[in-house]
Amino acid sequence: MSQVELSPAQAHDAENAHHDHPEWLAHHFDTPDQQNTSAKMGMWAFLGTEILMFGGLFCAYAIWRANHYDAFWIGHVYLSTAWGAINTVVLLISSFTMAWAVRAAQLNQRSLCVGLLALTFLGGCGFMVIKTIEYTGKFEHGLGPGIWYTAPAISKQLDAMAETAGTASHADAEAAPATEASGPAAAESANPVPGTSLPSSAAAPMGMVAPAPVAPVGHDMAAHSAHGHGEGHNYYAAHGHTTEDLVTARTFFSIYFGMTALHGLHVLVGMALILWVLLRARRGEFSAEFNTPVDLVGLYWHLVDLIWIFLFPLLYLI
Amino acid sequence: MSHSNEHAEHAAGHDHGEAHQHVVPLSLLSGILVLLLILTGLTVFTARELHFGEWNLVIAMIIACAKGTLVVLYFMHMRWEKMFNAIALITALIFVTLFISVSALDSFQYEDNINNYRAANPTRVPQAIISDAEVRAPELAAETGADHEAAPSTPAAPAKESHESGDGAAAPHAG
Amino acid sequence: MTTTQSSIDTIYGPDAEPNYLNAERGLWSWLTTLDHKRIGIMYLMGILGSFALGGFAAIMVRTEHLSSAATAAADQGTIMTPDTYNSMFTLHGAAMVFLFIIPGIPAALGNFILPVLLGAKDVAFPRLNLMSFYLWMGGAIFFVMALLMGGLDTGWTFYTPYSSGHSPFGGVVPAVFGAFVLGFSSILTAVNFLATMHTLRAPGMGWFEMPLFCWSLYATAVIQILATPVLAITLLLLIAERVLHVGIFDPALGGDPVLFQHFFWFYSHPAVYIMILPAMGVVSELIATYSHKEIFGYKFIAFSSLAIALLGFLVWGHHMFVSGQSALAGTIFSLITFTIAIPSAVKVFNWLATMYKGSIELTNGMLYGLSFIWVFSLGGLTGLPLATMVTDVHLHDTYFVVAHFHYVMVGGTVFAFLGGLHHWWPKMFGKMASRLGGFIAWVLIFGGFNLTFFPQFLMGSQGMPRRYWHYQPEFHVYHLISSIGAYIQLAGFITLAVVLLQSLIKGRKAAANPWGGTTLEWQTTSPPPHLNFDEANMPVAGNPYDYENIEHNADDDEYVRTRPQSTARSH
Amino acid sequence: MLNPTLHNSIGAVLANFGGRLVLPEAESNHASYYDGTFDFINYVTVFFFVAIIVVMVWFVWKYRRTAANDRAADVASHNTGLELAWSLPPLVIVVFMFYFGFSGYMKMTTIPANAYPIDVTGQKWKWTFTHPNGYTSGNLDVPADKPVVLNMHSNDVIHSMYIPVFRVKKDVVPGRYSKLWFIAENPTKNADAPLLEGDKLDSFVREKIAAEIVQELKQKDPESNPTASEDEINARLASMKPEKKKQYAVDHQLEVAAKNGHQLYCAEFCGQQHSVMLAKVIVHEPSWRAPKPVKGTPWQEGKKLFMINCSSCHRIDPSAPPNIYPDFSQGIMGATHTMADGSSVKVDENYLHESIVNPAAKVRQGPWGSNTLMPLLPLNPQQVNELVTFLKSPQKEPE
Repeated sequence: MSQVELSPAQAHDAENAHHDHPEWLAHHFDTPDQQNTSAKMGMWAFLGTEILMFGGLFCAYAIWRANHYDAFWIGHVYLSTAWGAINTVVLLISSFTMAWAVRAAQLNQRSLCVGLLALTFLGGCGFMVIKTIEYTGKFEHGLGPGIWYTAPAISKQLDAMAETAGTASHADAEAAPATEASGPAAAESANPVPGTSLPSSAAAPMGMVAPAPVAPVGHDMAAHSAHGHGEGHNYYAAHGHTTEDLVTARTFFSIYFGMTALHGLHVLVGMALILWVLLRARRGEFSAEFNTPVDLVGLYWHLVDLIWIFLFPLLYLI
Repeated sequence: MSHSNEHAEHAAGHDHGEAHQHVVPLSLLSGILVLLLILTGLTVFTARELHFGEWNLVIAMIIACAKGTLVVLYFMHMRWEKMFNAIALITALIFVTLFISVSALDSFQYEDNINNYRAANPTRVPQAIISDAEVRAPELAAETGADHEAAPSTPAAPAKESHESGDGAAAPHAG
Repeated sequence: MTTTQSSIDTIYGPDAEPNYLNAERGLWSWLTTLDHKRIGIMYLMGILGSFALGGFAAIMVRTEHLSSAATAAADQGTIMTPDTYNSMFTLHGAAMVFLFIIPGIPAALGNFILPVLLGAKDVAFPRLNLMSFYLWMGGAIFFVMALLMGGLDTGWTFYTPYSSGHSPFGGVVPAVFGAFVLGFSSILTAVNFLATMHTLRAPGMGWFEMPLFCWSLYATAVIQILATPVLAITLLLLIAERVLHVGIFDPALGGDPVLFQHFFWFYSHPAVYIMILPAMGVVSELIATYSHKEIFGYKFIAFSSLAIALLGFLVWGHHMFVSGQSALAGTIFSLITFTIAIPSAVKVFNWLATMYKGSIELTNGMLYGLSFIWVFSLGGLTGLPLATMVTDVHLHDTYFVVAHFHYVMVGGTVFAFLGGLHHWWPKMFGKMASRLGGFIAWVLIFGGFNLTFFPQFLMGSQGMPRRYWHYQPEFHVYHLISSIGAYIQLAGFITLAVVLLQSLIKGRKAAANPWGGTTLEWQTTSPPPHLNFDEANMPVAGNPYDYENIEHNADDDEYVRTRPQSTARSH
Repeated sequence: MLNPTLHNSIGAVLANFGGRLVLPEAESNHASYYDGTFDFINYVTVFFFVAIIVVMVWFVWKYRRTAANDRAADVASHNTGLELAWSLPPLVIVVFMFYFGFSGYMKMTTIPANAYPIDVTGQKWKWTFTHPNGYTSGNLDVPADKPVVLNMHSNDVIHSMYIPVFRVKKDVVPGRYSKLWFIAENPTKNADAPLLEGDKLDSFVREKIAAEIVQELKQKDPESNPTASEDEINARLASMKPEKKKQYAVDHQLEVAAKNGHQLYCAEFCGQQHSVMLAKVIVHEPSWRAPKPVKGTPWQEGKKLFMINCSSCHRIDPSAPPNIYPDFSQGIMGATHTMADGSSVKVDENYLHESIVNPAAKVRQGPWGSNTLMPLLPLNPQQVNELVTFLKSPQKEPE
């Protein structure tokens, strides 16, 4: 928006051949201050829209968490706090280098600015690499969003809980008439996924902690005794009855993926923008007089950081 | 933290007709980073090691808000920005709060209604898989293991006021 | 558009004085233009195309009802299957709402006229402006794709779980994605206008020297920025729900369909004000200009726009009184809904007061302005029983609601849009449109409109549900009248199109100020030059409604200012 | 705030003043306060609309631009007193509207404890009403003068229960219960008429037999225009079993009641056949009890299931209006159908069975399009068999 005016309009170039109108100042602005103020104002308004966009997901999160705390607790156990915390640190540092890059641009420190932007870009790369590791682990364990949620891991976990709490699940299953009717046909289609095992710290990627059947504070262990056992969807098909928590653990992972994927998308967009200003900075387009693009990209990057600051405790530290 | 040197830098900018910009001193930026890292450690520590139940969320959110405020004020220069930009941000936050709180308020009001239904109709998950099938063609049904024939039913089940039993009217089907 | 360019040359001649239309030549110069006026014109063409598309669907819907009514058998003699009917009303709603009404006044008229009204050379971010136009095009293309992929039948509201798991139509995902893209177009336009109004006002133009159209666009921009992102995430979640079955809105997976309605209406109710606020701004300009009198209660009108914009966010739940929303939420929403009636009423009273002791000229623009008062009053007042919790129970989802929002939106937005189009047409193209032809079109459109929608109030309150392919025989007569009205409207719109096209080719050359307007756009030539104002003739801002020293020059049919306008409004 | 009695009396006065132009008949307890509120708002609306338009037209005429009036005579641009004067009174009026609406809504949502419960299932595209004793019907039978509560739930998408003459509407949302209550005021005409007997029954049965014969003849030769001979009718009537005749009497009663019943709609768009998701409300005498469900023959049970689950899309009565879905009025056994993939299938018992339990397995070619599947019905195996038994001979029970 504050790029050099490229319009083919010969007419307006002629009209605007002011000696005091710098090349980077768009034709419709009178002063650099006006241009910079406009740009920042537009950016902040846009950041407001970003906040509201994430607001929708935060709303879904808040309502589900309030209504199904147990399910969220079960789900979050499968997220790696360590990776989450490392990612937070990576983003914070890249945010710092970005802020420093803006300062460098303001002070005409061109090579420092380029270096800092490169570091920020690397920070973004690091974040995405870690996210990829986490995502891969989730998908491997059938903990993807929506149709990719087959949840053998969670069923096993609940199974373990059920065993410690007694064998109520079987009694329960027999008690439900619907189960008997659907049993044989569904059991036939049951297709246990071989190779998916109970998550343990050895088998799982870093931080896929094997949750010992530890109940969260105020968590009623017996409530989980009826979860039964089974594999993924077929668990439901085979048992006919289910509990709130299993279904909502599925929703937890949907919300988790929704939030982190939208955030990840913003990281990618931010990285592309950083690359863009990095190249322009290398060409020496910015100066103490004109550095609005660096400033704006910085604002965007900080917003990405800001959102992660909230996502981290909400998703990883329930 | 001292602001003296950035004022000098700032003044230098002005001579060239520079837009009104604020240069944040490096020491301030680094200080903020350190604070942010400490707060991150704190949030992990409180969540993992201390058990205050519901209050854990409150503590985590207070820390997150503190971190966010630091980022906005210093990294994003909000301290030195025009009033409009702050208003834009605050308005956005107010409307997010409004949106979440009113939706949540309503949701909590009718949640009992949903729970009663779920207690009385526990077979809703297969139902979902079949409804996928309706839209996404039969192969998806096979893939997800949904089995239409398995649907048991007593469609004419008497209406029980309490709906305590599971064999109620809503047997799985694709609607 | 090459032909457009050559016709521009034919119309204005190679030696016409330079204006934005002949400043650059060729298709490429249009597609890459950063001139807000050209972007406005491109928007205008796009939204008129969408209007035609939506109008076609509307005529199909009415023809279907006409055919059932004519054969007096709801089950026979219909011209389409229920699937076709369902996709027609959905197409009508979606195209009209997302492609036409929401961008209509802000993006087409606003884009063209806002910077000129402010005395600026362009909007703050011309590139962003072009980008938002292309986003709009992209969204429109997705809608066309949705049609090609089998259409959609969810209604424009996309209610879950029907849209997320049940509708067998292939066009749901592309259409939803199209609406998502259009949302971004809308957001970028709003960001642009906001920054423009903050930083690019002409020297001497304080906030209260802005024309009221600018105030209404400001309020609109606030809504667009605060509400549209929520729609964006809602639509993304809907796509995720349909494709991945994430289970947030689908009750079969533990989701909550009423939550979707909260999400949807958090945007879509404010969106109603995105549609109506700019229209109110246009009408303020029309009434003042053609009464040749300073607008009455400037600040009340300006602040009522902002009040409507903010209160508009607190009333979304009145769409959900019978939806399973709790009585508590319903009560809150109903109460706040009533308060929003007041700023709307204030505007109507102020317009009437502006006409009092004015010198009222019944131009075609003014006719649309007055029609707006008629239909908006009726539309607004029939909103009262819908905001009242108990009466809404019976009226919800009936033709009463259909009639109500058509009175507000067609009546409101379309009439103001057409009024604004007549008002600024000379400025846009430098040509005067035929007054008689325009009058005939107005008679047909206004008459046809009332004939179409008034019977719908009656049948709705008698219990005719909306979105019904079949209906009970007792409603035949209403549907018959309604469909006849629709055809009269169609004739009116065709007449109008002919009149406007004819004016481009054969129209009399427009003077700089043909209507006696006092806002800044009338200080420049018609059509304006590339940067809106000549260097020699930079705009002078002052009281935007100072009609005292404007004299009519009968020889040129032009108004000229005899003394400089007062520097500030009179209070 | 107004006390409820006063509110009611205002409502009653307003409701009776000048008649009711645009509302349907009032048939439930909710109608009185509903109509009062509606009329109050109506009069306010008409008053303001007329006032605005009269003033507008008058101004346009009086202050039209002429040579003498070529500039505004008055340049007052604001008057705060006036602004407040026209802002505050409307505010007071709308507060009243809110109060009427609120108090009415509270009445509409406060369900009496002793209400007669009816379980309502909404499903694409039919309503099922189940009474506490297990009596199930596709129409809503309610006793007059007693509070009735509908416990509603949906098996698929959002539907909306709408009975205009009762002034009630409530969305039926999947995954939860929603409730609606009312007291129906006037019994439907002939809803509880005594069963036909003697000559009247005979003449009704004769009509039915005549239609049956005509149809049979037409099935043999579609081109012909047959009439049923008196002898044939008499013969069949004579050989008819008494239980069968009794069944005709019951059918007749239901037919008459449904014809006179109030219209019930689905008001929330629910897909292709949204506009035929209709039912009738039949109001019975206050002493009415839901009939005990009696188990009939498999064919009769199948017919019941068909009427509840299938009849909104598939026609069996040749005099009923046709629609786009497969038509069973001429019977289907033995027919050869073309499938969506071009193959053809001969209709037999297995095919019928499969089509019910797995609608996606073989989809018939037709105007409904290849992507519209018949919904899966909530039937148990026994019910499926009963339905197949019925479908094998939908016109008449095999002897």
